[in-house]
Amino acid sequence: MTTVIREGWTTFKSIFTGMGVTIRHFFKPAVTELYPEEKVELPKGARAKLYVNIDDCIGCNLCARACPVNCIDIETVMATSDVDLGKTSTGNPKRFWLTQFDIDMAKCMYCDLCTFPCPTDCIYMVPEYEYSEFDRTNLVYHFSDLTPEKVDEVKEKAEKEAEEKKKERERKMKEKKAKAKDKAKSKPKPKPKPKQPDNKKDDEES
Amino acid sequence: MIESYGNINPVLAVLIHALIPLTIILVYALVAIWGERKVAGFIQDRLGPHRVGGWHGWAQSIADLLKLIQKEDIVPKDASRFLFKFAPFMMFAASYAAFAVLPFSSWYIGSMIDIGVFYLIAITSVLTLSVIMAGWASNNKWSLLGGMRSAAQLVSYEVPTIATVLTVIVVSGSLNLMTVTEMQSGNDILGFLPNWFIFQNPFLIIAFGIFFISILVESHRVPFDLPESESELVAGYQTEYSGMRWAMFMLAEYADMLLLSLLGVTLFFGGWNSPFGSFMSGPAWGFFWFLLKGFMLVFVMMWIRWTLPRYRVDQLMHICWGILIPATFVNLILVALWEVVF
Amino acid sequence: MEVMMNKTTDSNSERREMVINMGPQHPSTHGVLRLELVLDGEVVKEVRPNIGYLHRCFEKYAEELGDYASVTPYTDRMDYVSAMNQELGYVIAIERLLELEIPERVEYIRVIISELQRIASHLLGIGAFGLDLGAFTPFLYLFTEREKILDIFEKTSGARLLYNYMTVGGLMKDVPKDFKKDTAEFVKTFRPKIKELNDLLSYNKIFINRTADIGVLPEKVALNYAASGPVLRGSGMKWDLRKDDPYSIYDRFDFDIPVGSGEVGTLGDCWDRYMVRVREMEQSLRIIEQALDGMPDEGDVTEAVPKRIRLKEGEIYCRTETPRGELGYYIISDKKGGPFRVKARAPSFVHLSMLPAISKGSLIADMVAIVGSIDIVLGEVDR
Amino acid sequence: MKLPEEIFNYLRENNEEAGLEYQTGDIGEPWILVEASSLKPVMKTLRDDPQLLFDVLMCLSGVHYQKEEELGVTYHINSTSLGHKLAIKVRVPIDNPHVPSVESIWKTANWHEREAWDMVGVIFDEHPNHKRILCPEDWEGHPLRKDYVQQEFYQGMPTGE
Repeated sequence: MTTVIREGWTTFKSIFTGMGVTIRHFFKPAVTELYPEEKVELPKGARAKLYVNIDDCIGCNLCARACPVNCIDIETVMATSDVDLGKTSTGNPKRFWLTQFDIDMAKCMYCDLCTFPCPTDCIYMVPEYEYSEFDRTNLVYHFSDLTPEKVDEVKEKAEKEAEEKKKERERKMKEKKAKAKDKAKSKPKPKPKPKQPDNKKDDEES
Repeated sequence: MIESYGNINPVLAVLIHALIPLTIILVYALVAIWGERKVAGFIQDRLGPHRVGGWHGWAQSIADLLKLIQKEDIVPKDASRFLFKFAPFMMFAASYAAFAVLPFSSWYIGSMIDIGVFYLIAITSVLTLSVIMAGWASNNKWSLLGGMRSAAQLVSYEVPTIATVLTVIVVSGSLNLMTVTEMQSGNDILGFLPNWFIFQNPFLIIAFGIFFISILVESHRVPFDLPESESELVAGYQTEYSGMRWAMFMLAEYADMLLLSLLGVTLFFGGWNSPFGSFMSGPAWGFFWFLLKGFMLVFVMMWIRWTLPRYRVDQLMHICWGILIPATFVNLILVALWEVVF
Repeated sequence: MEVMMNKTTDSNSERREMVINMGPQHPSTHGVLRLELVLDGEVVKEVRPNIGYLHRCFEKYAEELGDYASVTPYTDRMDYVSAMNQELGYVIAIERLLELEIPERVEYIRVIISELQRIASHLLGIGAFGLDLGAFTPFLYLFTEREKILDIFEKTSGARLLYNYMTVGGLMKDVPKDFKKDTAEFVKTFRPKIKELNDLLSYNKIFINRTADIGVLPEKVALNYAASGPVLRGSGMKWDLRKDDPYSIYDRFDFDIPVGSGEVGTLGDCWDRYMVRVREMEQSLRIIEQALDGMPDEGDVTEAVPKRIRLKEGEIYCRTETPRGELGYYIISDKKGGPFRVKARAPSFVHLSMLPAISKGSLIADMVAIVGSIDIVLGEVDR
Repeated sequence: MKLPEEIFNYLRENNEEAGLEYQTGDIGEPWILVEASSLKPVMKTLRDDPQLLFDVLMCLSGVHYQKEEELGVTYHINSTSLGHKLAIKVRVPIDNPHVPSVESIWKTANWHEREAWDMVGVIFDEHPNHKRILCPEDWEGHPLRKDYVQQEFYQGMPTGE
């Protein structure tokens, strides 16, 4: 009989202490932040959205390689020798036109692995979190600032440049072969040449 | 009472008598649902509904009602259609019918019948029926379990409820709730205490404790809300319901909660009598005091809900048959002895 | 009526019990877990957990990536509730293979952060356990505290849940200036909250009735099932990897290991496992305080991070103490850039395999309590 | 507290017939290679021998060695009372990868072996419930094999991009 009473007493005591706790919280002010009115601003280094400062980018593709989910795709075109793209703010010379620099924020998993290898620190996370879209394709951000015509113009200038260089390289190669032949005729026994690493020799053949 | 109106034709009078509790229930249900979410919010250090309709989201439950009305009313494929559809309305009808005998104030009572308490207990057992009907009819394993659990729970807790009500009848001597309330008017216990039953006889305090526990069980409130325990049975007997039918279940649950707390107020806290004896008492004030005490009890129910975890089914049964029922009968004897002595 | 069999349930039409699928979408299975309950009335005769709903094959990712350092974001995704401890395990395994020397400051920051993460993970585990039993309010109080820890993590690593903050050899970034101040302030405000939780939930008689003598796990069975962490300590065995198989600099701090003592019911029941987690939070506070005092103020956290990780042939099994138990990484390396094979041994996977053993003959309500008390996270079970 | 070396020598003395072999990689921990046929008795002694008392199977992982066309199972066991740890390996050819199940010795092996079967395709004899655990039961192929190609459709649903 006494156990039932003791049991009942501990039950009621624990219930009333519990209710004491809740009634105290009843009169405490609420901790909710009313979102649209009181906007919470994220701390400085918050990883919310990727941003690329495109004029600092030298098209080195390190960030695309570091990204585990491959959500950054970059297309670069070699700048022709006549045009000078100038230097980035950190002093690295820019040698590529960036015809396409897309980041698919729908695939990005905010792991921040892309911001570290970047030599010019032009890709970093911006604490801005209200960028939801109705259509998933709008989440692909295009950071390249070249207009489509500029892209075509740059592309075919680069092709022209590439052909000239190829022709010029063939010409140089023919002269070298010609020089090598008459040298062989003039000196019957050529000096033993130092041992050359194989891959250098293959280059010349191709 | 109807005869005191004199010349209004009886049909209109009956209509008025039927509509007053209905409006009270509907308005109360909307306010109580909003109130419960606000109480839950404040207890948990958050705000609860805050946007709909301006100040503290007062229109939240109206918005819910509109949403539920236009929601699709799904009846599961091979549920037994008639029982499934009828269960919520039967539950609401049961708790609404019981309002007939509650004395809202000295001037107004639904029907002044002499066996008011007897009628009320009979009607509330119809609730059990509707819950089992809903549980079985929705052809879902979870709601079947919910239905069975509530069958066991409600039927077995009828006994302590009736026993505690009996203890009060022993003191009051009459089954008519109006006379029960009239016996509790005035305040001359120890000079200032209103002579409500709870103060007249010390053992009635224990009776009220047991009564309060059993009405918690009757209205499926935590810590005894096993029939629709969210974390185990998904939503118990309400799992398959949606739209207006589910709203009807919610309405019935809150109406049942108000009904039982008003019964508790009538039996133990002196119904429409004001706590200050003659000051602020009269037919109009009766309404105010009666509903205020009812809302106080409802607030305590809500407060308990957001504090305690839930019992298991067999522990529930053990409490009922092992502790509550013996306690009520012992208490009954003690109350009777106390009455004889004083 | 013929019990409809779905394809994967083996047919028990000759047995007339009711087979109920608790999950994969169920309020208290802590994630996508399907428990096939064979019920006789409300009594559970047999449980068959079905997992694999959240299987993303972390191990295949680790092999395909081809680089040791870029696996860390994927280790967060396993037990997403205690991401820092998952990274710590992987990072320590690779550092042991490399025999890398870690600067003091990094070691101290790692200890503080993983202990903070342990508290945050326990807060969720305890809150969800209370929620399963019907107590809604403690969950909200504990989550207000957990938000403070997440704010500290957001200032340090930039993310709130999946941090990718620890790398092989150091950390991604240094901690902000007021890291010490915030953490000390959190420790000060959190201590009274544990006492409030005990008043509200731990010693509440209804809670005790619901958890005492339920899901009793004797110590021998626990060891045979290789249980670890709070589940093993709940059964009365004093076994904590931070002391018994020390890694990082845990041997410099003095803290004791709370062990289940059968205070309320038999030894090894749900309440003991729950109470071990509550007391463990206090010990974590002690470690954080000692670590805050000892933390050196200067030192670059990224100096020991190797540019390119080249590992010779070999393998290692390195285990650490996460809030859920012993998390082991078995890494086989060959000469190529990435790991040849990474096997993550998750504590929740092992604890879930124990479920049929401890829940024989319990009711559905107890089943919910047992699943809540072994505190599983399905990301870690399915990997 | 015994080192793996001493445990290996101790084992060598006790049961001659088991083809034990002590190996180590360039870096990391050493392991003992055991014949598949004598795996169960060795494991039994490891658990019950008063000198060893390995009472916890920490981790059981299936590995696919593509170059040698073999499937391997690695057991990491630990003794909580005496404190030493050990790694044991079994190598079986890929065309009949049969390994005796240690489920009767350590209950935790039940799910680990099912996962090894599911992921790498090692068949465990006398396993009580030899079914896939992570992938659906009728999934083809074993994902963690080096030469694994994901099936295009699973019950009519396209699987990858």
